[in-house]
Amino acid sequence: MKNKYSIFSLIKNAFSYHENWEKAWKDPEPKKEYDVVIIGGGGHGLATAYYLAKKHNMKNIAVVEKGWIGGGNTGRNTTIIRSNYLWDASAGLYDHALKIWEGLSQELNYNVMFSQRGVMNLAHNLQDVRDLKRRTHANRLNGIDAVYLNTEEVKKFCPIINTSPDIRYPVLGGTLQKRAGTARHDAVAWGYARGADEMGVDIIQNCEVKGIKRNRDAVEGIETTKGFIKTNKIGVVAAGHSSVIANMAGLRLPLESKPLQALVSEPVKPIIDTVVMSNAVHAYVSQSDKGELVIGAGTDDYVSYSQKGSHDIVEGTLNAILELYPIFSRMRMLRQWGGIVDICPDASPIISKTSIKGLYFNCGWGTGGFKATPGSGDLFAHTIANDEPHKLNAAFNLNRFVSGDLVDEHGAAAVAH
Amino acid sequence: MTKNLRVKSSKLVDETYRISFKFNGTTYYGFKGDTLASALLANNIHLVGRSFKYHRPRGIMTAGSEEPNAIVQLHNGTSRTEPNVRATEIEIYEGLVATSQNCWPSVKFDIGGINNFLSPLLPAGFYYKTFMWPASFWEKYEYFIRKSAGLGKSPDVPDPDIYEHKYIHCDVLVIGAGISGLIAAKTAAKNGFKTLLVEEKSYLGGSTIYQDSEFFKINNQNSASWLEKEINEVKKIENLEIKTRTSVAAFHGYNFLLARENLTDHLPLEQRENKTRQRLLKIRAKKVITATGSIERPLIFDNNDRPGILLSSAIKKYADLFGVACGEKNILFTNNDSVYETAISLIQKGIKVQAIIDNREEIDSKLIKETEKNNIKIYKGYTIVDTFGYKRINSVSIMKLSKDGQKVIGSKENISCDSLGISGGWTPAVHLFTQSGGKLKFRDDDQVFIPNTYPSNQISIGSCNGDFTLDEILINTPKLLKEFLNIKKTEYENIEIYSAFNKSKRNIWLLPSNKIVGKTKSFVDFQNDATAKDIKLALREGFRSIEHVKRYTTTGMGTDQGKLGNMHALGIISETASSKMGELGTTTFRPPYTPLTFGTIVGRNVGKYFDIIRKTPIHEWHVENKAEFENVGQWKRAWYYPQNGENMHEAVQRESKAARDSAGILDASTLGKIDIQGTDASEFLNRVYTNAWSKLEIGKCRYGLMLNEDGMVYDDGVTTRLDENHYIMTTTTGGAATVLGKLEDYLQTEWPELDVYLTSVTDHYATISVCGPNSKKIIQKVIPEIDLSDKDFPHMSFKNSKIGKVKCRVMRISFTGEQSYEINIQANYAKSVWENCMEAGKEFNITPYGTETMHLLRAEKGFIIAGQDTDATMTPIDLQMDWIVSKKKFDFIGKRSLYRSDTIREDRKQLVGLITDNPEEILEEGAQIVADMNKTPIEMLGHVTSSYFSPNLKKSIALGVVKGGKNMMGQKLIIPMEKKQINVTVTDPVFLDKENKRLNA
Amino acid sequence: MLNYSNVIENDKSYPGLQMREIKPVMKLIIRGKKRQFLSAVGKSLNLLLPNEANTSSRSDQLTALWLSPDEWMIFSNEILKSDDNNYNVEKLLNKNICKTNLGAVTDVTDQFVLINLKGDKIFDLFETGSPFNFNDFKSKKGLVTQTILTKIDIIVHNQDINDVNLFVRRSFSDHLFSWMNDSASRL
Amino acid sequence: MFLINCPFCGEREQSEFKAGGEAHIVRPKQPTELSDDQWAEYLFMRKNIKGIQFERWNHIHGCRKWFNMVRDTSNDEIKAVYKMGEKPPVK
Repeated sequence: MKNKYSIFSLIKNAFSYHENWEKAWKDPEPKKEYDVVIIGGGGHGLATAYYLAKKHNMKNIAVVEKGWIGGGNTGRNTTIIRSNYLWDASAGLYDHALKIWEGLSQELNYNVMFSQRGVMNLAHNLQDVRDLKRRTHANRLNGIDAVYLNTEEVKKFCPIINTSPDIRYPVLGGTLQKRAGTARHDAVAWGYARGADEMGVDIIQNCEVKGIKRNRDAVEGIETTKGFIKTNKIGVVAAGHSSVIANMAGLRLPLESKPLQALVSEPVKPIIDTVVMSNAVHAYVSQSDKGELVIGAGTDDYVSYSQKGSHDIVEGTLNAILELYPIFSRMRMLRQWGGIVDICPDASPIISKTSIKGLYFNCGWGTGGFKATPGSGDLFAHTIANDEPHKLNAAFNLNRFVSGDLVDEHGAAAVAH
Repeated sequence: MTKNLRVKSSKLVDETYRISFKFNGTTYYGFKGDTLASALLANNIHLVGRSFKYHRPRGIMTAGSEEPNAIVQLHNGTSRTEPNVRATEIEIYEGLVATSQNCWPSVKFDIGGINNFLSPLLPAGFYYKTFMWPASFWEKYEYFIRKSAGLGKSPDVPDPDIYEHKYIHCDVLVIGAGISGLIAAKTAAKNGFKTLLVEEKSYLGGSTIYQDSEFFKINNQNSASWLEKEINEVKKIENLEIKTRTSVAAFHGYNFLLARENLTDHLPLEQRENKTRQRLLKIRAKKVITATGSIERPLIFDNNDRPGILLSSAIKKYADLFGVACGEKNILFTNNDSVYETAISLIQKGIKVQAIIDNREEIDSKLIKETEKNNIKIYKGYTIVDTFGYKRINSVSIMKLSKDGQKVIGSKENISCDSLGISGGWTPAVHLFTQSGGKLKFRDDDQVFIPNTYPSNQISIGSCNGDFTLDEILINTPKLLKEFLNIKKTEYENIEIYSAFNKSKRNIWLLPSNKIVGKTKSFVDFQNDATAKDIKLALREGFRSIEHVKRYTTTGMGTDQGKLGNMHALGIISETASSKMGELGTTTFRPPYTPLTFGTIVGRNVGKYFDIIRKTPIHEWHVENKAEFENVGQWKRAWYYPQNGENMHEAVQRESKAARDSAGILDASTLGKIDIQGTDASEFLNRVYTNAWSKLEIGKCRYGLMLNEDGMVYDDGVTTRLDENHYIMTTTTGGAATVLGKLEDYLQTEWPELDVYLTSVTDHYATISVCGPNSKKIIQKVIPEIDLSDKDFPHMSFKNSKIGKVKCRVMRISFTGEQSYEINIQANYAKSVWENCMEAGKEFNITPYGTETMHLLRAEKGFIIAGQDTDATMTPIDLQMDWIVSKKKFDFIGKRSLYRSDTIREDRKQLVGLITDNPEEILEEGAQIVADMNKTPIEMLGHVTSSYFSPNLKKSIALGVVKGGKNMMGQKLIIPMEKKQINVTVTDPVFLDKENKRLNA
Repeated sequence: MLNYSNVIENDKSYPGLQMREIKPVMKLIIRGKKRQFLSAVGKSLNLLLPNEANTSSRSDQLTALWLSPDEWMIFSNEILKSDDNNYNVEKLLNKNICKTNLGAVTDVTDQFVLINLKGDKIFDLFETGSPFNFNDFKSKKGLVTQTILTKIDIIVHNQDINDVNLFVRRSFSDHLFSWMNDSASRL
Repeated sequence: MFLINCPFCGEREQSEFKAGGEAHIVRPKQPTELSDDQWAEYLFMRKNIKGIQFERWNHIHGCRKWFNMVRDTSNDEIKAVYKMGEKPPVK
């Protein structure tokens, strides 16, 4: 049993100058064989291992990670958490995650700083208004706490937004989900890692998967830089690198991996107390607890694994930010970075079995995977343990690309007429 | 009374030009050329700010952009306020007002300082372990955490300044105008390369320009004098552009770099009006030469952060360049020869050097001998173990180091001082190099990372390449340049160099102390208060990768991005984990090199230039006639024309009624128009539309639906056959560009064998649509020569015609369900034609209507709007438009997808009409549709896509999509709103004139 | 009689830069791939279409700009009458190109607004919003490029040294011209 | 920001171009004869390669021509460009 984290343990350890803290997780060498191997030590992968151990009574589990845990999209995103999705399947999935977020710090005994400061989505043209109202009505009937706001209410909730009718694309309204918010991204990976480690999961870092061994239509194990690991169940949660792993198993996926960029400003005292997203002018902003404005930019339109995107994307995003928040003109960009996001044609994820027995994929989260971390891990664990999906992820199967039953979350924000 | 610490006339400041400025409410004076830091130091002010976490007093530590501590808010409370400005970078100007940040009530007495005493409870990552109980309290904890974090304050009013962009394409870009950069720029330019030299400071010459002693000579002159002559020559070279106050922020792939040129930040506020503040240079260089120099390392020991502790090189620079003494009793602490240069400089200026503590045991160089000659006590083989003084250092404790440097021995000795200069050697500034994708190698001799492999056409020269001494620079730089620029020789082949610098160094990342590490505060990241013990704690807790340690301890995450301490963090990790430095890797340096103002990045694309505004040729008329406008893509479209204080609803009701009762007129110029020519034009249309085109007669029009390859409706419009091999296609306003792009794609890549040419004529033709029972009479008056008889010119046909000598096209097509004509006329005549229509229609009360009325009218007729009634999940079958899907055609885009197992399902959402029980009740567009409110969870069958009050039918009408709606005619459904439920009946989507009598009338 | 209206009202002048709209000028897009197409155009107009990328050719009446391997813009060198939009050149090409199935001819007279710029600051202005490398372009008479200026597609024709024709789609022209004036005022 | 050598116009900035995904996916000549699986393969399944990828680009703000590019997606290095219909110049 690990030592519990609390103010008392901090005080106690202060007397010994913090020399006696134990490791948050071990750093074992891989065993020869596991019941399940999770490929990918990001938030989703670690959460999957955690729930496999916790809810499905599996003990012999490994997470293999080619770099260091939480080093991919988990540590590179803008940490927005919300569940106000349009379609029933999506709303079910993301709200499941949101409910777990609400008790996650206590469950993991690790403060993931889940901050329910609300997420606003803004409407800038008449079709936006229709789309957001449609979504809000659907949310309400699905029991999700989203409300529609008019321009004055938007202004009241976030006074620094420029709601003047004279700007190029005035704010016509918006939606607000109050239970939504942000969390501390690194802490999510570390918290799950610590929790999984405590239940005996082996977290193996710096271990790159080089091949997947198959016997006809079933998996037998993985080749890694730390040798062969035997297993009958492989859960792949490799985000941007999903296709790379799939190719090893001879599968093709409906994915493209594209650069997604984000940036932060220098830290300042609190100036924005919520998260504001605007699809039409493409600007997402919140403020971290440290005081940095956290700004999400868009994806480039080409495949890349270089973790770099083009400057035009960053410039376009800041352009939109200044349109909505002219007061930020003299703020300064401190850091920008890129991640690799794997995007499905319908912008919805895949949590699914495959045509190969014992091979499961959890991928295609695109730009929105962080918010789903706990729910995704829970449902993927269920799918792996039972060899069949939970009802909440049944719609997110691979077959939908064959049958045509897509979960199209783009909607068509197309502007016609 | 503050002391004046000016020593003598200096290189940079103009002592005849006095400038007053305010710091924390008090007025001080400095000279032209001073930075805020040098001016404060000259006024004997060291305490400038408070640190992020412990709120410890902090002073000026450096003299450049690497400064972690001395950051201030400028012009607090004004529109030009700016947080987190480095005092070491900003040049003073008359009227500058600066205040300390992150402290309350004042920098001298800061309540937050209590954190320093609580620090035992605030180790790295403490917040992950606490604030979890009770769960509901996180919000309250977070409120206080947020309040105490952050540094300066965001502006709260818009920025009055203007920013600009400039693209620069050059042969050679040289970054940094120190000695090596100047040599490179001169060499490149003189060899015919179009060269750009950028320098972040206001002056050229780097640190050599004040290296003015007999210990450093080039061709028998002091290096500074030699360089001054070089600079004079360089300034005269024709194809060399020099930009000072310009710092490179980002080095992207393909030699694309971003630099910020600072134009007005050094000017008094009143001189900045209407001037461009900063310019973002977007540089594409064929070759890049990085000469960004190096940054002096601090030394890591207990309490190494007090005001009055500076980098030794900064003390030298303040003395030599600005003529400012940082203290009257200086101590220098080093592991290399650099501080002796500082010492000699100080002695020359009469500034007292109290002692030098050198952690090396056996040292003997010309510089040291010279220092010793001046009776300065050198403690060889010693280290500092502690410092004292709260708001300013007042003394240090030193102890002897053991032979292996692992611990301290003997007894403590105290030495008083008012300034401490530290030097831990030099770190090459490889940030830009690594941003570009360059890979580093570790040089064990002096423990530095230097460039190894270059990803693009670039080199690094000078000290950023690990050449730290004058002789290394002058020997290696010309060699590197010859190879890189592919030239035979340089001017620097037979140069005589004399350098007294000895390269010996004793690198100890964390200096030993007489206390255990847990009891010390040895700062590694000064701004974020990350200490050596934090790093050790992270390692103890299993965070092993450098990125983990960085994130857990926040080392290197400050506004200085760890320019001073990142190397030490790595060093401490490698020592603690017994791994090799070279194998640990470094953390990723992310752009920008120094923080970049949002305004600069955005440039002039703000306000009215935020996004393009597209206007139709009739736009001015709409403005003159008080139209309200709707944004449709980048277009401004007339939305409705309120009269006599009408609201939108009233205006739209009036417009809609007039269009059906007599005549309406609409500007439809925004519709996309594509001219299609070629012998395979008909075949091409067969492939891109769902219906058949080959048999369309010349002079006839046909409506078409376009699908994506996934079978979903994507665009629609009417296409007219103008001639055997000539069509004109119309698209939706928003879809125009993508449709053309998609069609070109298929033509060029899938069907190159087709003889078809596409040319956009969207802007060439304005489209004026006149509809209503009197439309024919009006068109006849406007175009007298055209025969409009129904027999000769029925619905869905087209004619060429003329107005005067101006040719035009007339189509009889209708999006309203009324008899309707569209005049397509060359744009520059459109306003005139429109006015003619208005004049001709006066007697019929012709009524201009906007997009809102257009939407209403077409909804009465049950016509869809792609993008409003469809949402990328609707097939033509779902829209109940089976009639438009050709069964005979072999193939068309999207056909195959219509027959997948889930797209042929009967229970898909289908387009239907909805009629409210209460005819006055207008449904909300976007509202969900339900059959059974008692079912849990409530099953949503679909949603309302379009909804209006129809003045012509005198009732509310709506379109919606409903699961299995096709078979639900007459069925009752429910629209559940927040506070009520609305009952509706499913109907046919065509509400008006099912028989098309009005169309053909 | 129809009135002729245009987007850009006034000529503008700045130190080193003058900007004005030239109108009405006939503009055609002609498309074709076959060899006979090139010769038919040449014969019809007594003008050789430029074969080389990014170049132009000129006769007394007409200028032809290379836009793509199978696409050219032809515009009239002279200003035409504003009350008549029937062009003999178009008719001739329709007969010799379209009717013979050699290619396509499309009238784009008002699709594009032609702005002429004169002065030694032209390219300084372009550099504030166009990523194109004008270094070599500006010194070579007759070069043509299609690129973007403040995110708007433009065609630039280096008619003469410090004398440039800029073509922009009509619906963008008001915005672009306003932006260019704003930029010019700060050069 | 890449510097792309359009096979028709020459070297231009990336902002003049638009990416069009994987190259050499030929639209089936007889889609009706394909199974749902085979059609899905054409419609959605992509190699999404980390490494040398063949892809389509369009010089949308220039000559409007589509062309092919060989690019290493792991570091964005462009290896070659070639016209539609031409064989890739590198393997």
